[in-house]
Amino acid sequence: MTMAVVSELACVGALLALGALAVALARFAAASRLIYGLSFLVTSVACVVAVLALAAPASEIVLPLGLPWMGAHFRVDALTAFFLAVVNFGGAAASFYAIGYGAHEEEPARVLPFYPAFIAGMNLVVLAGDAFAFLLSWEFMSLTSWALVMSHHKDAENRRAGYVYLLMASFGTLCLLLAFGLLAGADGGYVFAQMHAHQLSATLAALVLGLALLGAGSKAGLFPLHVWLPMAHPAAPSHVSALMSGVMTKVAVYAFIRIVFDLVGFPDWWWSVVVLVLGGVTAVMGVLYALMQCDLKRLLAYSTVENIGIIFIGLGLALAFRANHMDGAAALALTGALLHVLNHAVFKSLLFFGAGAVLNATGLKDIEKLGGLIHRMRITSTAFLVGAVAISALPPFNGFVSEWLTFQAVLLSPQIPQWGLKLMVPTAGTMLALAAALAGACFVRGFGVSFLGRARSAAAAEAQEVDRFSLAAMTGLALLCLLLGILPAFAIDGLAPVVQGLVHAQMPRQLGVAWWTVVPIASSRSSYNGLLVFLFIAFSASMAVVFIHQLASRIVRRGPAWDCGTPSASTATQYTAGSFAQPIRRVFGSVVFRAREAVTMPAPGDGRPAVLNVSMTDLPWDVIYDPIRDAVNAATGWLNRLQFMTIRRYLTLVFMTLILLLLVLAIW
Amino acid sequence: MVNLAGYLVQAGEMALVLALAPAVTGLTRKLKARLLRKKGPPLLQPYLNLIRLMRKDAVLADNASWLFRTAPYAIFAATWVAAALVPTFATGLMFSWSADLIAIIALLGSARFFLALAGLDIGTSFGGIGSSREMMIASLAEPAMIMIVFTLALIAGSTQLSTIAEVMLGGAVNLRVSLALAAVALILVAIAENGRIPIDNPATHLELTMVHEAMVLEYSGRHLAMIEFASSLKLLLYISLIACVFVPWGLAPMGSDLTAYAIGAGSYILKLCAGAALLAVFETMIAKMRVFRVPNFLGAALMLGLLGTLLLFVSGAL
Amino acid sequence: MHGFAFDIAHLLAGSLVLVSLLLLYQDRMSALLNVFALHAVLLALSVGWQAHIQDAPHLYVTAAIALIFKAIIIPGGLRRIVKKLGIHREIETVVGIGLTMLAGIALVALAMVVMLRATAGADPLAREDLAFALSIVLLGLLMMVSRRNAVSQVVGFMSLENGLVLAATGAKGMPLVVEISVAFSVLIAFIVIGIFLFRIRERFDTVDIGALDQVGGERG
Amino acid sequence: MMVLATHLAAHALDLVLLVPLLFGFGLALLPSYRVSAALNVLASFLALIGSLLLLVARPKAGEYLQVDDLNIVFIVLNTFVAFTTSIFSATYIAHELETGRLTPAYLRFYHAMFQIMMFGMNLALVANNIGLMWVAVELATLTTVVMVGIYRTPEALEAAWKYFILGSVGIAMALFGTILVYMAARPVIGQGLESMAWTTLIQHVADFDPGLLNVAFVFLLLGYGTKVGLAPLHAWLPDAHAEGPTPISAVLSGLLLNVALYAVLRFKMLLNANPHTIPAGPLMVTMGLISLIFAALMLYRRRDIKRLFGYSSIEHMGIIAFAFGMGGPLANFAGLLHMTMHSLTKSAIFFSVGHVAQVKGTQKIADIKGLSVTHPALGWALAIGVIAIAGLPPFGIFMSEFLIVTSTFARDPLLAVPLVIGLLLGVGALMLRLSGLVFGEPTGRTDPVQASYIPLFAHFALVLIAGIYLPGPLVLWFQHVAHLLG
Repeated sequence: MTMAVVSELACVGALLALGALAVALARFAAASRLIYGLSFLVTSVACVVAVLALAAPASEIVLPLGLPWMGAHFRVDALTAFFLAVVNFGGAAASFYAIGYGAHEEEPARVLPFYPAFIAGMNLVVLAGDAFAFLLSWEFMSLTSWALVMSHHKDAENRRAGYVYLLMASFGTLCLLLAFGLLAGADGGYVFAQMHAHQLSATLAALVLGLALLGAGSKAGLFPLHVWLPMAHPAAPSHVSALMSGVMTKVAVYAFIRIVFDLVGFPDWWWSVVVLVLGGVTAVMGVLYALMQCDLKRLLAYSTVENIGIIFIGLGLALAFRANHMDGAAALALTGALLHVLNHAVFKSLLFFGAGAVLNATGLKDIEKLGGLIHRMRITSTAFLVGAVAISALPPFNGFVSEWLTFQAVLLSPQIPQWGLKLMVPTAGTMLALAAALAGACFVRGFGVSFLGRARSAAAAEAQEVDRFSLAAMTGLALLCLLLGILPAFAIDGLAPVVQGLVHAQMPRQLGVAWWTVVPIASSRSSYNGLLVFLFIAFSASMAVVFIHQLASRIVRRGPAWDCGTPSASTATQYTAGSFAQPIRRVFGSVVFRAREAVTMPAPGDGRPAVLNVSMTDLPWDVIYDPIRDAVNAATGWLNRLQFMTIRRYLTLVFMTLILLLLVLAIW
Repeated sequence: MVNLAGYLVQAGEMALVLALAPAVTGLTRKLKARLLRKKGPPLLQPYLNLIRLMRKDAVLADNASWLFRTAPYAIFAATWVAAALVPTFATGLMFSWSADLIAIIALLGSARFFLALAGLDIGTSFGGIGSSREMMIASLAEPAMIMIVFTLALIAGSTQLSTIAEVMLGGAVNLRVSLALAAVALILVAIAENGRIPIDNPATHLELTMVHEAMVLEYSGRHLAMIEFASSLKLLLYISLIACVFVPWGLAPMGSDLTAYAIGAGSYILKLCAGAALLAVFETMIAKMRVFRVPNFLGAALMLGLLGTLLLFVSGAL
Repeated sequence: MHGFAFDIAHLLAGSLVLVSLLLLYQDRMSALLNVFALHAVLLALSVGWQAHIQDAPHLYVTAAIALIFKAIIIPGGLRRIVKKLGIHREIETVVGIGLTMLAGIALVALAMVVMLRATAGADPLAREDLAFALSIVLLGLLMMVSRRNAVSQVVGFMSLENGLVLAATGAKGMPLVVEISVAFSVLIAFIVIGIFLFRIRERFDTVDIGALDQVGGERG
Repeated sequence: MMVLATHLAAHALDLVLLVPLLFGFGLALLPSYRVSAALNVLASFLALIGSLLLLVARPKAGEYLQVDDLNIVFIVLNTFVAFTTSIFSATYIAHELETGRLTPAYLRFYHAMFQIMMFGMNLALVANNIGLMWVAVELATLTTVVMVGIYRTPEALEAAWKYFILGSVGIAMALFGTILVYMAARPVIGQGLESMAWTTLIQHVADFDPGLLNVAFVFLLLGYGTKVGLAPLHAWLPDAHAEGPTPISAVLSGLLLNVALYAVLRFKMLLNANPHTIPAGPLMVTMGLISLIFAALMLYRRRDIKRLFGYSSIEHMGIIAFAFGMGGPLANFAGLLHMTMHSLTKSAIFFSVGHVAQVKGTQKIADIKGLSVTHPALGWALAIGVIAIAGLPPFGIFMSEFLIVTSTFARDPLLAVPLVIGLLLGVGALMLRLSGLVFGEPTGRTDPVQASYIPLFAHFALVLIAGIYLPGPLVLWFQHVAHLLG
């Protein structure tokens, strides 16, 4: 029964070999297609294997690697299989996209070797069955992605992004290292099975939770550890951004689930409060930041932060229920979270592919310079639109389903006895709703400003549709967004073994219900059928079209835009992304970003344009990171004097140390 | 047999909302005009407008995209489907299980999403201003609405609108503080969502104050008709929603006889008239507020909704 | 006999400590070198006495080295350097002489406390010797860190080393003592007349290590 | 068979000790630097063979020399890195002649000193006598002092002078400690060599006077700790690394620090075996942590690439001292592994830094940019080295840091916090420099690389393999030694 784990490891091996091959082949023009093509094949196989392994019993093998006295454990259980499926699905989509997209890479030698290695690293993290293998793979994943972030290294911004990223990644790894140290105990039981059996005191378990939140949260992008994410994700080539945002953050979610739901043992109820607060704040802050961005890829990266918050809200709910032995409800919340993991992987990849296509076609990431792309990039814009609707949690697409499940879980929470949770759960529900609504605004802005309207620059006006592979990848993902949205029952049933393994309960089987309706608890309570909603909408819309076109008018005349009678040929008169965000910036920004607007209005008759300056502060940087940096700076500056002392002073140091130690002896 | 009746009721429901929606809009306008001592347009003027618009040629801006042309139909369809899922004269609709209250709200959200995109499509400043404000309003109204849903769902133990209505109808629910809070919040949200005074003035074309009208400025002909129709439907939807939750009396339960359905339909029309009248009175009495005061208005709704939910969480009895 | 031998050794070792303190007290270069010569002579006497009472003739070699090398050659060489380089006659101190003396006395006390506690079980000769030796070592170090001139620092180092030799010879029957003392003398020779000091002279007009350091490390 | 084995074993020690000594004197006489470079490699190779022979056939411990489970680790590591360094040096040093930094006479001197230094270090490792060990360490120190100053620039002389003075004081303190150990041993074991031999000391140490041992250990820790480069005794180390020839920097970091550490460990074992002494562990842990955090902070403001890695050596010596101070089989194993990995990695880094300094003609970090553009192989090699030394996987240092941190945290969580902070600070500084060195728009000269890449990549390969897979026998061996260390 070790087929699954062996074949997954074989795929990992193949990916690593591809990486090595890429080093050798990078200088050939055809290498890009070859490597991405093969990566696509391998990840597809791995994805299929993982899906098949979902319902299979757990399998484990021990390789004579890693820590010598225990070897490297690799195992595939339901949770692993699910995340493997997500990772490899994302990998396959990105690889397919990159078959076309990768051809535009200026220095393929900086991308090709690391790309398959990065996917292999993510696979290994999920496969790892002991702390050493896990952390090794975890950091390997960070390193390879760091190398990919640094592939466009001549831009100083990217170098800074890579640095901040690697530093935060190391911080996270060290936190996880400490967490595993606690879980393993003094005897060094680093294998997950040993940790699972090892009972921790309440304090230590809470410490593990905190460390897991710091460690996994820094990789996933939990507020306020998210700062690296919007820097690093956009810096990488777009297909890598898609992987980092869509998949790597999920690997971090996996780490959190693995530690908190599996290894650490039974949770305390207040853990969920912490997770819910973090999740809620992350979701709202993430989307508010996203709303303020003008760089399309940065916007998407911040939106990833938001979605991680949503996932953590789901996980927090699951923890709350589990701590109160409400396993059915925990299963519902966990299913919602996991489904959102899958959904986000799909639509975030799609959106980054779209952003990559735009970047390719126009060379621009700044949405203030885009516009009108819907005319010249029809397929890309349609696919991006689907992704935008899906990520805004609107029916009938997939994002809605997972958020709906989470809402349903919130509604089950009045039975929870603890006061803290009674207050926190509805608040988290509000945060979730707020985040969803703001996400809608964010993507109206993102899509509307970049794809609709008139081109704001020559590059945007002359954009060309991208290659077939990219288009096929985007179209495929867009269809999947729809399919997951209208037929979520398949995904929910697929998740059942995963959830069963973690909270010892699962949602009722959905595929047996008529029309594949999603019924989380009972049909009298709540149900949702994306398929019917979709069919209804399609039906009514086509009815309306047919009706009007047959019975009324079907004539279309073209003319200049009316614009209240004062149309302007200048594309600068369009609403910009900055002005679009202004109302929301005024509502939320004055508190959250300390946003201030300063208008410089020239005197009447003065021909100069009026200027509006907006200043915003980035809270985590101001409150946490800059002070830390300043403290390190001050400490290094102060200590650095030690480099320039005279020998006599150095001798004094030695002498003082000696005296100190002798005094210790004298007193001891 | 029951099945067939169910389909018939569902179809009737869909047809009914379609048929009544312009009338509600017309009634409101008429009443408002009367309250201002004006004569006002005829009650059926919205129907005539719609027919007129549908017959006219659609004039599209030169750079209008396919999205601009398809959005009206999508908006109309999403709103219609949402409206058709709200029990109007009978509960236990055939397809009510396909979407609960949360989904209905999300469907309206989809409609709004496309409307806002359409506002940006031509690339004029008015479209943008409308979209921007609309999304700002929505970003507060939607969470408030979700909170109201929470309150209702917690009282009724379900998010299915039919079930909620049945529970409310059953009389098991006493007057509750949280319910009252939810009712107030729902009315506030309804006003905001339908672009009524004091949030937006549906009758104005004064550039700086308009929200909804700014987004649809470039629309003409049948496309405009669809959008007008959709907004009428939305108004109807919200009145129906308030009616079926807070004044559910007269709703025909599932599988009742024709008399019950007739009573249901009759009471429904009465409720609509009352709703339209109240709206007209309210709008006449109040002045439109500045756009940047809207967040306070909606924030109040959000807080009321949250308060209602929290009260329920903290004490099941309130 | 034992008592007498012990007294002599004690006396010599004690005088060494005293001379170490005297070294700290000096504020003129020539006086410093003279006192150091005295230090070395006392060491030679002490080592010779140890050779006598331990009946270890090889220690006479060490005593001879101490006498010839440290009491005569090195002070002489240093005097030449001082004269040739025109080094200030005054010794620049970091803190005042008084304070340094106080610190020196505290160090002696510390050495006593540490050693007498430590060697409660050892035989008294070794025990006293060790305590004195530690004092001398610490005083030598103190001298190195409280003087700015290279020459006085070298003198401090050499007095430190005298303490080591005292300790080594006090340790009855310790092998390799001679070898170690020779090795140390080589070290000192390196320091005093070795290429470094020479080169430093060649490139900088002073052997003040402080001036040497000005070039230093990474600037700019 | 036995006879052959003993025979071999006798010669093995000869190879390790006599070969460097003889070649050292021989090389001083040879005029041609090419021949002497080759002979240097040959001598190092022979010493390596000798140390490998010692693995299989170990001679009995004698009065002066011994090979046991502990020092054999150090000997093998020492001779191996010396061998690869000699290869690197052979291809590297010619360039120094071309640029005129060295004259042929100095080169002759250099090769001779290289072997004498190896002799000193090997002797210190195999010495069974604390006095002999002291002499050997002093010899090694003096030779490296000379090597550091060999360029005779003001900076080099200053570095050498600083090294010399601080080293001498360290030597003096170590000698005092050594004498005290003898004093402690004499009443129990009696006069003579026996009282200075490791083999007898360790057997009887439980009966020694604990007070004397305490004082002795303080002096030994500070004396040899100066050589290890533990803060605040470290001052000589960065400058010596920065100003000497690069192969010497590699040897300093990779070997000399280990030799001094070996001495400290030996004395720590003595102290551990006596139940009444102060615990040596906490002292080492404290100094280790101070060194780690101090060096990590010092890394940020470095402007000279070799000095940067000098400080990194202090950091790692701090980690190793911390690990050995923690004690216990896991931490000791980790300490040994870390020491081995650090030697291999750091010497490899110095190899690559040597290349960098030659192709760029400068050691200033600010003047070195975008190496991965101009010299892809070199740039990535440096990146790999920095990543490995920063403790990131899949390299060996990650494994040892993993063991150190997890085992510490389980035993004493509060100690792990400064440890982790120090590690993170170190990573931050190294990565900051790395992104400047390897990435960005290249500036300055772009001469081709002349010296050999083989030692560099050989080290990296070993470190990489060790990070993923440690062979069973090696693990057993290390575990045994870790057990010995207590």
